Amino acid sequence: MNLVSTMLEARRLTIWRGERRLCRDLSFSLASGSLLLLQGRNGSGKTSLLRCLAGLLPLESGTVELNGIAFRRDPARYLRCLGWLGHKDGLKTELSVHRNLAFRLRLAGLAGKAGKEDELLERAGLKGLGNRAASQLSFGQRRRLALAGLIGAAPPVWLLDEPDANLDAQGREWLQRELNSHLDAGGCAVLAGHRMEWRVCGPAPQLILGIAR
Amino acid sequence: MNLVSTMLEARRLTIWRGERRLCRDLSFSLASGSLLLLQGRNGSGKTSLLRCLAGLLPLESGTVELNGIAFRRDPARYLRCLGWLGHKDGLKTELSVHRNLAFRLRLAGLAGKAGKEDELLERAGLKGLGNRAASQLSFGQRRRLALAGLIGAAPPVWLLDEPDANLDAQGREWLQRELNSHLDAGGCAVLAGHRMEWRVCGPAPQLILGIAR
Amino acid sequence: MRLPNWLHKFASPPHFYRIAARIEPWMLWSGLAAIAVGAFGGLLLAPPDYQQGDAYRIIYFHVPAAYLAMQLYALMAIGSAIGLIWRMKLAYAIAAAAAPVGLAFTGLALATGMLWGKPMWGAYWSWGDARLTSVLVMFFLYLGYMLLHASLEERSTADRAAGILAVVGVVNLPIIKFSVEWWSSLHQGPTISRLAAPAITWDMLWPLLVMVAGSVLFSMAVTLTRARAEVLLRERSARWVRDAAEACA
Amino acid sequence: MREFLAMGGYAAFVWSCVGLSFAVFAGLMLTARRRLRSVRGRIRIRQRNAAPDEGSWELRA
Amino acid sequence: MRIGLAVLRNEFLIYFKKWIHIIVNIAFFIFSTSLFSLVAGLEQELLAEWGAGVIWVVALLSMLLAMPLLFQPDREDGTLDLMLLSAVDPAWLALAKAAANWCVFGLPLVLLSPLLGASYGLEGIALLVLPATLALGTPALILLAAVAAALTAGLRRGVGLLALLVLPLALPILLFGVRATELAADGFPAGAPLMMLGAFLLAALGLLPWAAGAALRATAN
Amino acid sequence: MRIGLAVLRNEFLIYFKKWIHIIVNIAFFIFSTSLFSLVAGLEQELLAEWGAGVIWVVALLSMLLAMPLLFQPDREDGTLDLMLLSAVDPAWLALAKAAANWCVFGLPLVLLSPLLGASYGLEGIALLVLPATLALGTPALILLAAVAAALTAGLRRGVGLLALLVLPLALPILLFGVRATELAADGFPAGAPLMMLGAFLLAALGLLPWAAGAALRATAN
Ligand code: HEM
Ligand SMILES: Nc1ncnc2c1ncn2[C@@H]1O[C@H](COP(=O)(O)OP(=O)(O)OP(=O)(O)O)[C@@H](O)[C@H]1O
Ligand SMILES: Nc1ncnc2c1ncn2[C@@H]1O[C@H](COP(=O)(O)OP(=O)(O)OP(=O)(O)O)[C@@H](O)[C@H]1O
Ligand SMILES: [Mg+2]
Ligand SMILES: [Mg+2]
Repeated sequence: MNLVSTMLEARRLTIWRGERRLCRDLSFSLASGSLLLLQGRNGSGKTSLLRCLAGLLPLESGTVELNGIAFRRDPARYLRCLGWLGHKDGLKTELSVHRNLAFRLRLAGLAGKAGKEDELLERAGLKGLGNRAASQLSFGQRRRLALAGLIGAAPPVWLLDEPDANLDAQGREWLQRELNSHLDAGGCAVLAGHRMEWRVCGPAPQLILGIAR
Repeated sequence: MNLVSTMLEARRLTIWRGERRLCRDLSFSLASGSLLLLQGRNGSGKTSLLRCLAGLLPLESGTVELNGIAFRRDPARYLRCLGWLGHKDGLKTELSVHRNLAFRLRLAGLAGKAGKEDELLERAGLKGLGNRAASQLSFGQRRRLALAGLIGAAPPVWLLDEPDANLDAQGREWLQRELNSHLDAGGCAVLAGHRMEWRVCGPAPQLILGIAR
Repeated sequence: MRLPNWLHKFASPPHFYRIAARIEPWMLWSGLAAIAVGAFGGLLLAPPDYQQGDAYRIIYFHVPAAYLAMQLYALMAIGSAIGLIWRMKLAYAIAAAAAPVGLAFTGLALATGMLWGKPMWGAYWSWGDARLTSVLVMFFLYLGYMLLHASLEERSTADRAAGILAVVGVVNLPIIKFSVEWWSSLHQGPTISRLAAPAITWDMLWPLLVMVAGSVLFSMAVTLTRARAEVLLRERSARWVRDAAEACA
Repeated sequence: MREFLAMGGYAAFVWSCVGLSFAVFAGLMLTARRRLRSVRGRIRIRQRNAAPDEGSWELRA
Repeated sequence: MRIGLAVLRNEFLIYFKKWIHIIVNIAFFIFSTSLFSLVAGLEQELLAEWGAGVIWVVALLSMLLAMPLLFQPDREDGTLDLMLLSAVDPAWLALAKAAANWCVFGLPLVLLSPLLGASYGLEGIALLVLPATLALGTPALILLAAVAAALTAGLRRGVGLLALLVLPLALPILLFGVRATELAADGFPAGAPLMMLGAFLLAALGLLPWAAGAALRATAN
Repeated sequence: MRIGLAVLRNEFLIYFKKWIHIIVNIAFFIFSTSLFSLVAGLEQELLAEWGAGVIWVVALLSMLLAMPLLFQPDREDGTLDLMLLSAVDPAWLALAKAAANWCVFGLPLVLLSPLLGASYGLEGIALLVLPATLALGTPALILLAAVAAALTAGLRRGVGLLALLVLPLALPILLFGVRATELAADGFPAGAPLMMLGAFLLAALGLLPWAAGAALRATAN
């Protein structure tokens, strides 16, 4: 292992969507503690790239490795390293906020502890809303809840697609703090978005500009 | 009629959501050409207020009038004045972009003309995507499509809930231009959001701050 | 269309809440007394029927229950309709209050009817009979109203949604009422409702009338109690509610 | 008395109707009262918890 | 009105995109009706007596099957808000959606029913009366179900509640439909129950779209 | 595995969220099965011959009812992505979802079937064989539906066609289920068709969750 270990390594990625090639032979790597910002016009392929990194979208060619493991070699270990937040929050609106959070933690292999959940909710600014159905949350509150699930699961690699959508200024500050402590703790993250005001204290963020249509 | 006619008049609105009162006796009015920005923390009630203005959510008390008409007095005329864009885009992802746009225009009572649609798509930066299924658009492209429907329908009063979500910088500029020409043409608009960078050249924008939980 | 003025005054929730509190005990106790008298008269004083023997005494429980089941449905539907048309919360409150009471009486009518059917027709139930079927339909309508109301969180939404169901279900009422005349049926035709020439003797009739009157009073009282609770829930933002809630009963 | 209780051989049917009816009457009375009491309680609690001017809005020109 | 037509057209397009559901539905209909004649192994004249009942019940059930798809997707993707905010009366909206639904899920049943009836040994005039009852009855059923679907659209897994709301009210329609066919099969005039069905349909057309529209508005929030 | 259990629990919670749905479901079974006897007005001994068929058709119906609801909501609200990205094998995921679905839509039917069968005049050993066939057959049906649902959730044409190929496999299950009950009702040993049903179930349990899981991954993009 190097001193600054490479956590995410993408080699010569080529991605197609329908009849359009989104990128060709794209390579990059992320070390522990570093942040990659994906920026680009609407439809430039940020979401597609993230989905490829997560293994949700098949690559035309190229390989992605997390901590040296390719998805195909050991899906379970690969996925255990990953934390995902897409455009959609992935909440079950019929269930209570608590239940949604507990389910997220379960999916990450963590047994739910009520104390931890309450603490997470409080950090996310959702204190006291635990027993409400998620359908009765405002959209920003839903985004906060989805983020809280990710933060509670604490995976080493975060893939976030426009995490600041619907968040108010306080929410964005909270996310910034959580992101900082995640990076400080040796994680890495890929963030897609259109307003890249994220401040990073560790290694400088990389920036990829997708070429628009 | 006054010189600057009042287009939207809200009187003593009281709104409840579940067990929480969101506002009490809130009154405001919007003249032709003016813009109201709704700002507030997540869960402060921006969406709820917009839904009340549109008549989708029942008011606990108070009245809303568009061009002097209350919803109950003449729903059809009231609704013809309204343009709506919520948190959700309201697209049928199974259908093509063209079809979605045509349906929006139909809903507004406009017979779809292919020329007009193409022009709208081009303005929205979706040129050439007309025959694609909406499910194959990126999220920013979907937002653009939803906005294009609204702009094409050209209703006098716009109610927009975080219209800039998922939009890239160019998209926001486009929306700014469309908003300006809408206000110049004598319309008015209520915009909810968290980053209020909208520049207005007409009457100064009003700002409502909701106090959070 | 506007509501008449006096109705508006009565329909003011605090006014209703107070009036209801005042008349409710009277209705309750006089109703219970009448029920006691009716039951005593029906079970002990009335002579046995020459055809049915003592089994006919079920009539003293079956007919009031069946009658109230229909009346309360009508109340629920009218309340819902008024609520839908004039957006009157009190009407919704009364409708929501009537539903569980009506459901109970419908269940009672079904149960007593079935218990009567076994000795009389030799079967607890017959699917072919229009009256039985239509009463069962009403049972499900009540149930649907309550379940729908319970499963929509926002109360005003629940009121309107369930109210629409209640109004649509009104078509069932005439079917219940006239089913025995329109279709050949196992069930008794109208016997007492032809007041001009009742088909049963006075000895048998008076306890039934007393029983019906008592049940009506009783159900009104219970409905009013429930309606008071519903009004409080719907008027949460009003100042008078705080006082009413603090004034412990 | 025995004769009265026997109801001419229909005791099971008649008395279960009577029993059911009174059970329903009693149940209706009790549940109605309990409902009113619980609603009052809920509103009391809610009003204690509610901040006096939650979620007020401010208009800026 | 014209907007209603636009809604109708849109609905058709979406249904045809989801053609698998249509095929499954029709398959289910053929499948379960022929199941009886296959498996029960009854004699022909008995089959004929119950053919109408079986076909009607299956029609009702397969209609329920299609119902949750009526307003739920619109509510979730935000289209319902848009449609409610267009100037069209929500009653027209409900009617258009119900009509499209009927064309996709109801009409095939009507068209197939003579065939199925014949496989049950129905003959002569009964083979005309059966589709007639279905043609009159199923639109009324769909409208009923539309009201229930509108009421339960906010509840995600409201399928069961929907069935509970629809079935009691659907019962009379079912009874008359079966009655008419049975009368015709036995050689009696079936006019009276057919008239009743027609009356039901008219009443349903007059009332239920408004109820469904009101329900859509009521549950919007 | 443990995550599979979490999924199972979540599903249950969603289904049970409103306990009323369960009750409503049961009411639906009772209602729809008695609808047949209601409309047909059959004599007792004939009813008995129909009982198994009717109950099985309702089982098939509830399977189809469940199909669009199995993965579609998860796909639309983004939960499916999350579940696919958890370390659990998608086969477990499909199995857990199918199991929860069966407990809600299948199990009540199994438990109620002796009662319903009795109301149809089934007697003696047939009252045991009927629930046994359902207990063996309905899980297999649900698993089949799960594969079809996973495939159709992708909404692509070729994929939908695949789903259409899966569903006819339900036919033999249905036939064997009804056959077994009829044999038992007529006093013959029903072992053979029951064994067949058991074999189907084992094969389904062994194969279909993997097929469904693979379909879920394949249609993710
Ligand atoms: C489950 C079975 C039954 C149901 C659902 C049922 C329902 C009803 C209903 C709805 C009414 C109308 C009340 C009114 O018009 O106000 C009624 C009245 C009556 N029922 Fe039943 N009933 C059942 C069984 C029976 C049986 C078995 C008998 C007697 C053999 C019976 C005798 C009567 C009589 C005598 C009346 C009063 C008719 C009149 O004067 O209007 N019912 N029942
Ligand atoms: N259906 C509902 N039932 C009950 N309460 C609700 C419901 N929807 C939202 N709320 C609550 O009402 C309040 C206002 O919600 P609203 O969606 O209007 O907020 P918002 O200002 O739009 O927030 P955001 O910036 O997150 O979109 C919130 O506290 C929310 O939790
Ligand atoms: N399912 C799909 N099938 C075919 N093409 C698709 C599909 N989804 C997206 N695309 C196309 O692929 C391109 C990249 O889409 P993607 O969602 O990755 O963009 P994005 O950078 O995330 O955009 P945004 O900022 O709008 O979210 C776009 O041109 C889009 O139209
Ligand atoms: Mg994107
Ligand atoms: Mg909002």
